[in-house]
Amino acid sequence: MTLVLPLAIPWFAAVALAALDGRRPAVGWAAVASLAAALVATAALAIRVWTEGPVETVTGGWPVGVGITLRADALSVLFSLLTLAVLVVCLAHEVLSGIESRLFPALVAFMTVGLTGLFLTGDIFSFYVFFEIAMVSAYVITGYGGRPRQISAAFVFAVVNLLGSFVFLIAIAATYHVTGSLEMGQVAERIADVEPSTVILIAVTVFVAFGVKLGLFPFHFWLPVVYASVRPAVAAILSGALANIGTYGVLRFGADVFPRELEFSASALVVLGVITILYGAMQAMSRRTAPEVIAYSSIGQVGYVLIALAIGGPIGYAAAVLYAILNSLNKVLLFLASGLRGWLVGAAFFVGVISVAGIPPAAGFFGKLEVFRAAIEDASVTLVALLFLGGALSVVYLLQIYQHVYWRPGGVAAGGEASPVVLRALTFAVALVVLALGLWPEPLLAASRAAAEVLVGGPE
Amino acid sequence: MILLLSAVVAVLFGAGAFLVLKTDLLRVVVGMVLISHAANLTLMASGLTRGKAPIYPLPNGEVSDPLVQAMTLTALVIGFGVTALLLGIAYRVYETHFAVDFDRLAEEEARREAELEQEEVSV
Amino acid sequence: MSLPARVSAALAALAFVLTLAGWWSGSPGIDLPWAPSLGLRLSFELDGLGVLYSLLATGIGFAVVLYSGAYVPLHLEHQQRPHRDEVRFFGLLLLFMVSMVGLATARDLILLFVFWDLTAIASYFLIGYDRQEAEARTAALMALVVTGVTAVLLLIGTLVLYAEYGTFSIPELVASVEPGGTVTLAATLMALAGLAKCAQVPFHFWLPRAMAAPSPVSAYLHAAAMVAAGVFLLGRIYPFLETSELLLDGLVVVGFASMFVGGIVALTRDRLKQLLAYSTVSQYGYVVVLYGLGDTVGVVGASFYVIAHALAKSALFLTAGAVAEATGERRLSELGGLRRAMPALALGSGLAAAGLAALPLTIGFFKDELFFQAGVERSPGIAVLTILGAALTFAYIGRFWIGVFLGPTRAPAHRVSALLTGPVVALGGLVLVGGLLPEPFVALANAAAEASLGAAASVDVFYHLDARAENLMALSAYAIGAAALAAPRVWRAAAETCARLGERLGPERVYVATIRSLNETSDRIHGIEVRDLRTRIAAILVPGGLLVLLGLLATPTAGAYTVGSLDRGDTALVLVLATAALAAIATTLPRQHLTLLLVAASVGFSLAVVYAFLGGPDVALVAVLVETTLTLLFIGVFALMPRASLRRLAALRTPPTRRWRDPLVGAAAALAAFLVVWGALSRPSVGESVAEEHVRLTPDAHAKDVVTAILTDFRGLDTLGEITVVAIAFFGIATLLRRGRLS
Amino acid sequence: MTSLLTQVVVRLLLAPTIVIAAAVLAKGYSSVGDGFSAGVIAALGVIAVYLVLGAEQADRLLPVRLAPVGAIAGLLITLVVTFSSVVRGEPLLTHAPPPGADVIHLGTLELITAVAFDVGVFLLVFGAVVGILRTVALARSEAGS
Repeated sequence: MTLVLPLAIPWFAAVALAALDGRRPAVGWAAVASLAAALVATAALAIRVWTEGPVETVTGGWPVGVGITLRADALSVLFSLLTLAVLVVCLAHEVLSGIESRLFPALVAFMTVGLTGLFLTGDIFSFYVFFEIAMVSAYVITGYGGRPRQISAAFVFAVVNLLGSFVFLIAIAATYHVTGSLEMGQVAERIADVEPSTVILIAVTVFVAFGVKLGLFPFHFWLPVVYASVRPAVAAILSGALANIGTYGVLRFGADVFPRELEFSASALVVLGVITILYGAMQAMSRRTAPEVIAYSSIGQVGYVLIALAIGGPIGYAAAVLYAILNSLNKVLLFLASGLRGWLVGAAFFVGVISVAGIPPAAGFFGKLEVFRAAIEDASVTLVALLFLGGALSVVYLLQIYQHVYWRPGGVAAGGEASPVVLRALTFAVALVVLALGLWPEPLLAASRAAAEVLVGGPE
Repeated sequence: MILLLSAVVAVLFGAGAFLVLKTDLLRVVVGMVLISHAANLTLMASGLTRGKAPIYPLPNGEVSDPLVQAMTLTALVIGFGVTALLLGIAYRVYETHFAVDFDRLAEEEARREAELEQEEVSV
Repeated sequence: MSLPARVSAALAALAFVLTLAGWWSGSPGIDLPWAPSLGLRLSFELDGLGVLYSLLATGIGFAVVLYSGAYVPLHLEHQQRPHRDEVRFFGLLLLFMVSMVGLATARDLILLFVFWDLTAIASYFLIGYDRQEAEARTAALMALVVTGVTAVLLLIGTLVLYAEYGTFSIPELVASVEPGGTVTLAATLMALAGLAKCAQVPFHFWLPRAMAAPSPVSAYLHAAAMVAAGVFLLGRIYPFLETSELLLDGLVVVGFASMFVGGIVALTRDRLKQLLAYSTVSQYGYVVVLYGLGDTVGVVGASFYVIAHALAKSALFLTAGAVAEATGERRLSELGGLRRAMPALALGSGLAAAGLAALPLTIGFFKDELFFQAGVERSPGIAVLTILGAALTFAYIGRFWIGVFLGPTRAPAHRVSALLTGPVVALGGLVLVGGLLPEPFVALANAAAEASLGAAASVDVFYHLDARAENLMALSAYAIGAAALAAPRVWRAAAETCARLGERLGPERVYVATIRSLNETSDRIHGIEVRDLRTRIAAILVPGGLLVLLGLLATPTAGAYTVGSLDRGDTALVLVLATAALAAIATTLPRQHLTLLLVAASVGFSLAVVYAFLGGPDVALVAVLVETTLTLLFIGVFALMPRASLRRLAALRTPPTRRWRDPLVGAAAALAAFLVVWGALSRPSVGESVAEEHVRLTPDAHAKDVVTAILTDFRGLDTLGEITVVAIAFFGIATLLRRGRLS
Repeated sequence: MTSLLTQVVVRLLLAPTIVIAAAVLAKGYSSVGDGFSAGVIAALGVIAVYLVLGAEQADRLLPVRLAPVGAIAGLLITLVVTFSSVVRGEPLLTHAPPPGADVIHLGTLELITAVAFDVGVFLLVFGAVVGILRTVALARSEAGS
């Protein structure tokens, strides 16, 4: 029951919402309430997982492998919680600023179904199905504002990600062929007996699929246009909720399903990660609008996750999880703030800025801390130096854009009418959460550590 | 047979990729259809057994792997849904830009960026 | 005074009193768990070093707040800004104060780092307080970039220690470190962060820029907060520093370099605050040298020096601010003779200047005495350098005070609030008190040194009326300094050349050039990305293919591929597959969209037949249905678009540059797909397929068709997902085409 | 435009199409076909009417306005079947009757919840496919006006 509710609530809600006119505030709030209910259900599930260990069920009560396994472990509940929280905030933000399309709330609810489902499933094909539910909703949500640039962005986004999806599908077929199973546990067990030369190709294919989703260099080019041209709340949804597919995917498949291949390709991943960090930073450096800087920055930030993942082990995985989560929070905050004007907005944006730059007391500091710790435990001087360089670049470009937008007379945020107070309050609340997590990081640290234990195959 | 199926998958994928590179958005959509065919064929080909249709009463001899069939079915339907949506988006691109070619869109993007870069980065 | 100013003053005073009380009563401090996962503790303690810097932060802070109460409203008025901006000023100042106290008392390196960066943030906003001015923005950015980036070195150093000793607790680390590479590395990194913060060469350039801040901010920043934090850190990590002689010697070198660079440039500056800023660089150079010389005298001297400098320097900055408010002038060359109009200010700042110049009867005399003593103990060469440094100080500070207050009146002064002069006089008074009654100050310095050294320190200072080395050195410093003051022509040209050389080749140049070239490079590579990448799907296919190839090369492939068997019964299947492949190739040819569509549909229909041959009638049926529906949908969309558009589109020619590229990329993608699929299909499964279970269990699901049983029962969740996708596609198309209307 | 004959034939064909769809749906459990194919077949019948008679006439002739309702109802039915077992304390998507139990037959139709599941799939697919094509058709007439 606890396992099924987080999935059932948004699914029923989505269907119900599809029948209603989402432009009406009441419907919008109903959607927010249903997502909040799903959040509560997920929290209940998370507490159970943290205290009692993983929760598992197989559809129809069939033996494992025959039915679809749904499994909640510390990693999946953490990502579910984060994603739902992000979606609740973003949807509330959009409701407050006025929804323009009838079906927007329903589509967000459908995306929630997809995301929750893919976090909670323990079956690789079912993962694909949920992944498509989330992605298809995302394609529509991207184009929802209806401005020409948004529509062409939606098209590029859809084509590129579909390409990724089909590549992923091929990888699933290949995995099934060599293991005879779709259940992640069985697959992981059996794949250890398959010739490495075959598995590495499958693993690379999976990586390419998630790389596209993550906007990893060199698969990133679709991302800035999309993030910079959609509405702020939509950008926040895409970067804060949807992009978690990519990080969760590389973590789950990399560390859980293909651990041998992950270890084998660690140095290649580090190289890619470093290039991603530097490339993202260099692109972000002189961009003139906040959304563009944030978009490129989010490309760069994924590099840190990748590097932490490649370093591996309890510390590396914990760092990767923590960084991924903080990154998603930061992006939500920055995108939401970037669309607003008026008192306190600059402060909220600044909190996001220092959080991305890893400056305390914002929560992002602990992400940087963990990544550095992982790199130092790995005793890699070059890597530490490169991470340092990436961090330094991020300080420069983030502060540049902050000053460019909020300090300069004639900066975008200097003029114009102030946004509604409620919107600013909501965004500021997100900023406070980022600060609070920086001041009291223990819950996040403990949760990411528990998630990392799942990945290293610790206490099950 | 393994080689042949792989080769056909490759041809489908390659032809799809070629079309996806075109500047004409409608061709891009057709290219995506071909790539989805490649994925579906891979799914079907990844069956561990080949034989008659797996319907009770079971025929003599081997039956074909039902699981890959179920997966292919699901993938087909999903492919249908996303292709339909992609077509819809392509049409919207036409409606909003009065053009369905990537080159035109790229030009617009470059122009926009150039305008932005008129401004000095001063902090 | 406005309400925020009053509140801030009260809080600062309260904090000062509490710190004193805590010191006297020997408060046990706070120790609470913070993040047990990392072993972090919220651990604070008022040890000597903590008391010293807390007292400075709150005490000088109190004076600065009082002064600001009068200064900030005037400042805002000049800038035509609303009065409510005052709240931000005092809020930030309090934040600054809190972070300094936190920094000074933190017993956990991560906690320390948090406060370290907090001081940087507070100073960032205060330096950029006049954000409408480009100068202030640049200065704020520079300050935060230099100190914020180097701060990461402190973090890395901390983590290096953690990796070795498994704790962030400073007392535990102090107890367990042993001299060695790890500690030296960590200490070096941390020291670099400290040196950048206290504006030592070559990181010094941010500090003179930071003069864009309002004067009270400068006073606070230099005397008791941001910059002082740098030397505080050296005192805090002294136990790690002293494990390496080389590192300590490095500090001596950096310290002297800063002392002379700062001193010489200060001699040439015309703007008051610039002069004082370079003086700070030079003064903290003394402190760094003292830590580098080490031993009890050095460490006590360093702590004592910080106190003396804080009192004097804050008074001088406040003087600069008051002078600017009274006369509207900020340049030495435009000022003079203010002793007549502002006698109290002249007295207060005269005492402060005397303190800095180390004249007897001021606290400054003892700071230099300890400095000389430490120098003499090391070597004659060092001793000579110490004299030269002191002489420089005497000269530039003399130039400052004489230039402002003596000589003919150049700029007339109007009356200013007593709050602008009061704090200066009070601080000047303290400089005098310290010269007459040095005991409490020395006790404070001893306590602070005890915290750094881990052993009791009991250095005492008296006036010795004899010809000991320190006294002689002081005299010679005065003499050289006075001579320099008297004959500026001798050194002016040389000093100006030095200063100009520094501007031309100095680190600030490097910083500015780096930032500029970063931005230019960014524009350039962004241009490439926008022009050639943004809408290019090839950008995914090519690297994807390359990665696959890389994976292939990385592993042995011998025997990985099998051709598989073909038997006679497969002829029909082979034919249909060939048809599908040919049709797929044919899709690359047609110009007309309708033809293209029909060829593409024939691919789909051939594949449906393939599925039927592979034993999947269900799949074949659905494939046919899907293909039909899609074709209809395509036709529907084509019908929506004007013929002319389609015709124009069909007539589009591939540009010659891409005529070769597209087929090549397509072929590469095909190759990658081929390798992956063939590689996987060549491998037999390592385990039994779960599908056999499905076949076995189908009767249990009351079904006959295994595929349908899987779809509706075993894996019904997939089906639910699949139809959800179809539903979303419908809703999506409705959203895109009809603003979400469904009927 | 289209000849009278086609118009008549299309109308006549609609009924058998629906019957075939129903048969595919009902027999899905024992032979080829399932709710999805049934839905698409039925939808194709409607689409044929659309193509021949045009959107306006078809709208008048058939209750296609209800397509979205069908789609939503179908999804809802499937969801209810999927999650109702959870309320009974069983894993989700546990069909009734359980393995080994007797199944009530109604002619050739077996009364099991899996059939309800398939009916939901049918309704959704039918509604969605008709809905998609109708949206495209309506977008055209709206763009024209």
